[in-house]
Amino acid sequence: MRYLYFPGCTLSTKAKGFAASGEASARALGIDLVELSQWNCCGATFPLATDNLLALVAPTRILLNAQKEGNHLVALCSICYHVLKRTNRLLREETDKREKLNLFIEEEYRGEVRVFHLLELLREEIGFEELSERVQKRLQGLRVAPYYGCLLLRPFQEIGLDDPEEPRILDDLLASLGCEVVEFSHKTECCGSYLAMNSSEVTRELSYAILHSALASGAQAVVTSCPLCHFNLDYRQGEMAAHYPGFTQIPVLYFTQLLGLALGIESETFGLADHHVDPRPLLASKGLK
Amino acid sequence: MRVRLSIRETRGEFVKRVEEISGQEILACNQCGKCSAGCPAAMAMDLLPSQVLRLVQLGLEEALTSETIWLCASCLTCLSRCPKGVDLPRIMEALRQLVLRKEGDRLELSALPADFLSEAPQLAIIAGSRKYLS
Amino acid sequence: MVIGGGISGMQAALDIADSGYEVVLVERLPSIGGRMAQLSETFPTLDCAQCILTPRTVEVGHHEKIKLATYSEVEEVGGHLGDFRVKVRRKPAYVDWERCTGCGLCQEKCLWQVPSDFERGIGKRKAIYALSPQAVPNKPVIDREHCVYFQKEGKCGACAKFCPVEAIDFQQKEEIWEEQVGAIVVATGYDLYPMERLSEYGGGHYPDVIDSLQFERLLSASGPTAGEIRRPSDGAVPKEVVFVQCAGSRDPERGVAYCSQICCMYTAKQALLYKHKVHHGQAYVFYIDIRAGGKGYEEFVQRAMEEGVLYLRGKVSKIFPQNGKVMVWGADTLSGKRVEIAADLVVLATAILPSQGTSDLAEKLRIKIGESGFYEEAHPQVRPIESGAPGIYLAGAGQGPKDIPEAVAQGSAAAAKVLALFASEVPP
Amino acid sequence: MRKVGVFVCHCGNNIAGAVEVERVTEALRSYPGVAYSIDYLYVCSDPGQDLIKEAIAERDLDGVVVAACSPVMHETTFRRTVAAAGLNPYLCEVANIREQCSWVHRDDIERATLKATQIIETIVEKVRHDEPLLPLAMSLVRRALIIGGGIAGLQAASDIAAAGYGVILVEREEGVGGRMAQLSGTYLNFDSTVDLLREKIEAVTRNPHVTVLTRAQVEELGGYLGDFKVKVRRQGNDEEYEVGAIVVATGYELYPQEWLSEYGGERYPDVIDGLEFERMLSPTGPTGGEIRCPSDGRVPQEVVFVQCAGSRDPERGVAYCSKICCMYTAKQAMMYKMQVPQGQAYIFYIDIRALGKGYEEFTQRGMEEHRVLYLRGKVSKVFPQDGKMMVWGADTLSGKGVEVAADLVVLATPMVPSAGAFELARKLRVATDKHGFFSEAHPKLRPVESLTPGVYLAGACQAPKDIPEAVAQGSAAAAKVLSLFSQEKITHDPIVAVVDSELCAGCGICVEVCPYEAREIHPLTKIAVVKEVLCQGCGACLVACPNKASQLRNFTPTQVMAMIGALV
Repeated sequence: MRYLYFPGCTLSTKAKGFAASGEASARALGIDLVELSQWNCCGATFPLATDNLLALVAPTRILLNAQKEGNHLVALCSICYHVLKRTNRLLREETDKREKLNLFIEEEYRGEVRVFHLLELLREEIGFEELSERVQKRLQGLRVAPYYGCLLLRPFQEIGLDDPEEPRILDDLLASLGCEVVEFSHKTECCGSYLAMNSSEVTRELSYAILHSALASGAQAVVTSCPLCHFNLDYRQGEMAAHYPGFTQIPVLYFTQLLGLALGIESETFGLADHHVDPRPLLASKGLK
Repeated sequence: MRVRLSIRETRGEFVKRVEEISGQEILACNQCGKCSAGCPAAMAMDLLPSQVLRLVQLGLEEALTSETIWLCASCLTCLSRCPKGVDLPRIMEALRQLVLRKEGDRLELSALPADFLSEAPQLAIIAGSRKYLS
Repeated sequence: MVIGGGISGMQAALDIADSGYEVVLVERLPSIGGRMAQLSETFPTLDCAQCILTPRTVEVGHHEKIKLATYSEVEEVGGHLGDFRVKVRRKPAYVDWERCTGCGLCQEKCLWQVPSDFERGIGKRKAIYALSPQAVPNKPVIDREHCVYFQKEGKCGACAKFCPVEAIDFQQKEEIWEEQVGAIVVATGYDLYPMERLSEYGGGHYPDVIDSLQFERLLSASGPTAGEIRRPSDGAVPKEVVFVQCAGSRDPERGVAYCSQICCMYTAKQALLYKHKVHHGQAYVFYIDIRAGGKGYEEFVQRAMEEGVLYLRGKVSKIFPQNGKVMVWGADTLSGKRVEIAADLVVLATAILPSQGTSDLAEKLRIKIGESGFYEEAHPQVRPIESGAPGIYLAGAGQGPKDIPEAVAQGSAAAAKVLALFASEVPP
Repeated sequence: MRKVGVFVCHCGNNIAGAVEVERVTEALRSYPGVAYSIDYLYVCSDPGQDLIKEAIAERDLDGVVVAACSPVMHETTFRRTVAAAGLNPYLCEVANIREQCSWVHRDDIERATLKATQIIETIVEKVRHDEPLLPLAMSLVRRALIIGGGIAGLQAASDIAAAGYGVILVEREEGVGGRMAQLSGTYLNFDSTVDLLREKIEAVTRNPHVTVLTRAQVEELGGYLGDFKVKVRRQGNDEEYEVGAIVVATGYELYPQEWLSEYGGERYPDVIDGLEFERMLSPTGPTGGEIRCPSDGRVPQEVVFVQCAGSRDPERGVAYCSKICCMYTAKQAMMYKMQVPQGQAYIFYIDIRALGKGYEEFTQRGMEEHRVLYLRGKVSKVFPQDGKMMVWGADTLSGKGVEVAADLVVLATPMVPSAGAFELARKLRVATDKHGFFSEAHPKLRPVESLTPGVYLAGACQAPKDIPEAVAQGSAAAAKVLSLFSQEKITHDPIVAVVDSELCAGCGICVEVCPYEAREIHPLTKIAVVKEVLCQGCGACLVACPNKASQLRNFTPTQVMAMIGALV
């Protein structure tokens, strides 16, 4: 199966391990992720002001490029997925705006490409039961907290990936890899997102609440599909340790890293050493590396 | 202090601009407060999200001076649970835009710690710029 | 014919029968009484619901002009005003009700327990059961799905062995017959919105998040806890209880757009009864508007507040379990504060829906259904109980959410229409 | 010697939880006169009743005591049961061991058990001396009186007349239609009330069975259920009618503005009440439907609607909620906006009580489509300033005190019972609540009956109510009347007073004390006689009679002494 693939800025720089583990795992499962030959930044936000069409030009271009090379586009990053999926819907359904945007890009694009998240492909193309059978090394005894965040799920009417209150997709994936999946209250709470830039204490508070909830449920690691969530949850743990008495640090992993390990892929390129909270001792204790 | 309400404010330019930019009918909100109840960042806000929207319903521009609009992370929790389908994140965005378009940037990138900038993912910097720069 | 044996249908049946006309009362469940039979005490007087209901059910059950067709449903409707032909289907009870004396021995001897619908799943019943010891008629039925005799081909049969009058009849078949009637009163009542659809409130997965009818059963002296307030998970007496109003109501986006009308009052009542039973407990009520619009209702809600029920104006956003409690995230829009309560028990005032099968029945009767799924009246102001179809009248919550006095008044009003019709030689 | 059977009910756990039912049953077994004693889970259930019937047949009982809940609940049930077994129903009595024993003595099982036993013993004594009685037959006039020609009264009249019975409709005003005739339109669909009403009025006035008496009032009422004698004063003349049943539908009026001094107390022309605004909106009103400020006739650009202007205010107004204001205010604000689209409507409220089918959606429509601005807070003061009406209020949602300089202020003042309702209630011998609304027999199960037999209630005379509810109640009251009229004969409970002519001195004290006018001194014999159909068995005459000539059937001195004897 061949799918066009949009890595996005962060996966090409700060989250290379996310990209590498995702690409390798997909390949091992027979999904060939082919990077778009030409792409630009999606803008990292879906513009909420209705008069800000300019911000839609960037994602429109990406979608247009995808249409030239195929009819599917896969993203790994939750935010890129969110922006592309919503932009695509807007181009399909809001005629006025489509016409204006088409004038900007001087080409005709009508929202016909289908946008996927890799999780969706795993659920629908492979299937978690099938995936479970293809696991080489079951992640037995690893207790993980699947953290969905915001933009992967909301708004449901536009994204439609999973129930925004009781999502299953990441839980089911991790369970199929043999993990012990813990239930925790903050799996869809916000980490603070871009508030990191201007209100670092707020971000720290929000992220701490998520980690605290995961730890209280007995998790040994938190799993995410968003580089911004990952940053907020991982980078600030040093500060948290200083700020909240009794806080224990907890590794934060991309779901693709665990997928790759479970599929028995050599993890050298997975960027496991790049995290602020080193997950390797935990993984090693479960016989994984 | 008693606030004078009149048609000049309740149907004034401010309300009209917020409705235009957000694409929302602000009077569709019946102030049930579910947004405030679930807002993850509310603990740091000076006004609850529902109160900011209330000020807009009354046509009071002091909504623009609330810290709340800068602490909204556009996480869409409120929208996903709103019984009336009011897209509050869009209203917050409209309020931010009104301030940014008039007063300029809220963020100086160069003032951020170098360590932070080198560690932060591109996403954060781009999104932050979109939200805090005019 | 009156379809539905709840309080509204019973009232219509009694008023018609008391005037000397014959009534066929069709009820889906094995016995009459409807939702009111499940309630604990009624506001504003705090009368025990069973106590004021049973004289009515007994009166209906013994009325010589009323023919009870319980455990039965309307299958097909033909004919017209003055001469309807209605096919009624009676489900097999596997008990010969003619012989059965209602002694209850079979229920005692039956070995198989299942969660009871009547108890809203928080209590149990046997595979052979009557709804309550005061049921009218007080005759049991066998639930085939859970009966070992049916599931394991003839094993067990304890009920048949012990029945002193040999009333158990495993061979009983369903029965269909035709009734000829001049007018029809539709009083099919309501159901509650399923908790499964309220995922931000736990979607029915947390044992200590229950709906209001479940709480009624907890409060009821004849309920599974004999009226003691004990939470389902561990049987502990809850020290803090949160009542969440508008759980699905007034929510055109994710629930129903309309107001369910009765929740404000029963929640005030439930909170007050909780306070009466657990003196040192704290009850919280989250609301958007307190809709106390009936005689003595406003005063009743004020009384609840004065007796210590804390009202919080705001909707609840999320409910989840934490450290053996149920965490409730809400807001108080009046103080402008976000609040959280670690509750022992949460009661959801879920929206009222037209009872299951309402639209099917409407189709059979060829009457209209409105936007929100309730039967539509001929004119909302001046013809609230006429269906628009000649000879078919509406009563009770099938037409829209309503409380007991309104349902009773509508039952009588529908009866008046029928009586006027029967009295006039030329139908109007 | 009577053979009395005692049936002790567990009432589930209601009685058995505090009273050791088996012990009580056992104790009664050896009590004098008791031939049979048994306990059962629910005696009121079918098998429980069968138990009574079988015992009467097999044990030849000629007296029954059911020890259970209050006789208000199931006395009728059990008397019917014994009658079915061939026993005179008045030989069956209920001993209340629930409300008067088990419910109030939850924490002392020993004493509760003893008390229950004693209660039953007293009732056994009573039954031993009970006489078999026959219900009293009464005459029945199959014609109804309806007091009030508003929508509820019209509905009742048309339903009763449609069944072919005669109706006399008494209306105080010039014409029928009541408050509804003053309204501009209904909520939900803005239908013209005039058209809706015309249909109803025609159904009544064209029916040959209905006599409409306008500018008429009930002057005096005598008689009783089935045979009331009504004196109606009509345009100065008194007329007498005989009717079998009465429906009271006297409606409401609005609380006087002058009592609301903080809102101007009627001093300011541009502060009006809801009905005044209705007249302004109505095409048949003084402005031909144009909305104008009464002071100078200008079109108001900003209108403030003040809800709960006196309602929900136990201190200064009425404690109750007037129920209909939320909806008519929403309707009025919307109608204002339709007529003055560039204007602004503000509504001050405490809770939006949209209680009816489609009501919630209607108020939301007002906010969304018509941009009506709702402000949650009560108004504190209204006063004139610079040619406008200044309204000081609050918005408790933003936490701000607010003020609006309005052109017009509309007060949603409380609904109160219409003038003269209280006097009428006294004439009809019907109870009213502390606000003057007519009291229903039971708030849940008997909403359209009064406690006076033969007198029924419809519409806002009973409590604030909107049109559909008033219509439903009108029909419901009609159903009660129709049931009554369809009886071949009607009967009266025979537990009434009797006079021992040997002892009566004709002093007339009993005539004075009887609240039901059931007594008179016979013109010839000069002793007191009881009008049995009027007597409610209250016992006032028994206490008053200096010679002990008054007695109540089945509550004779012998019986009462025997009952006391069982206790001491």
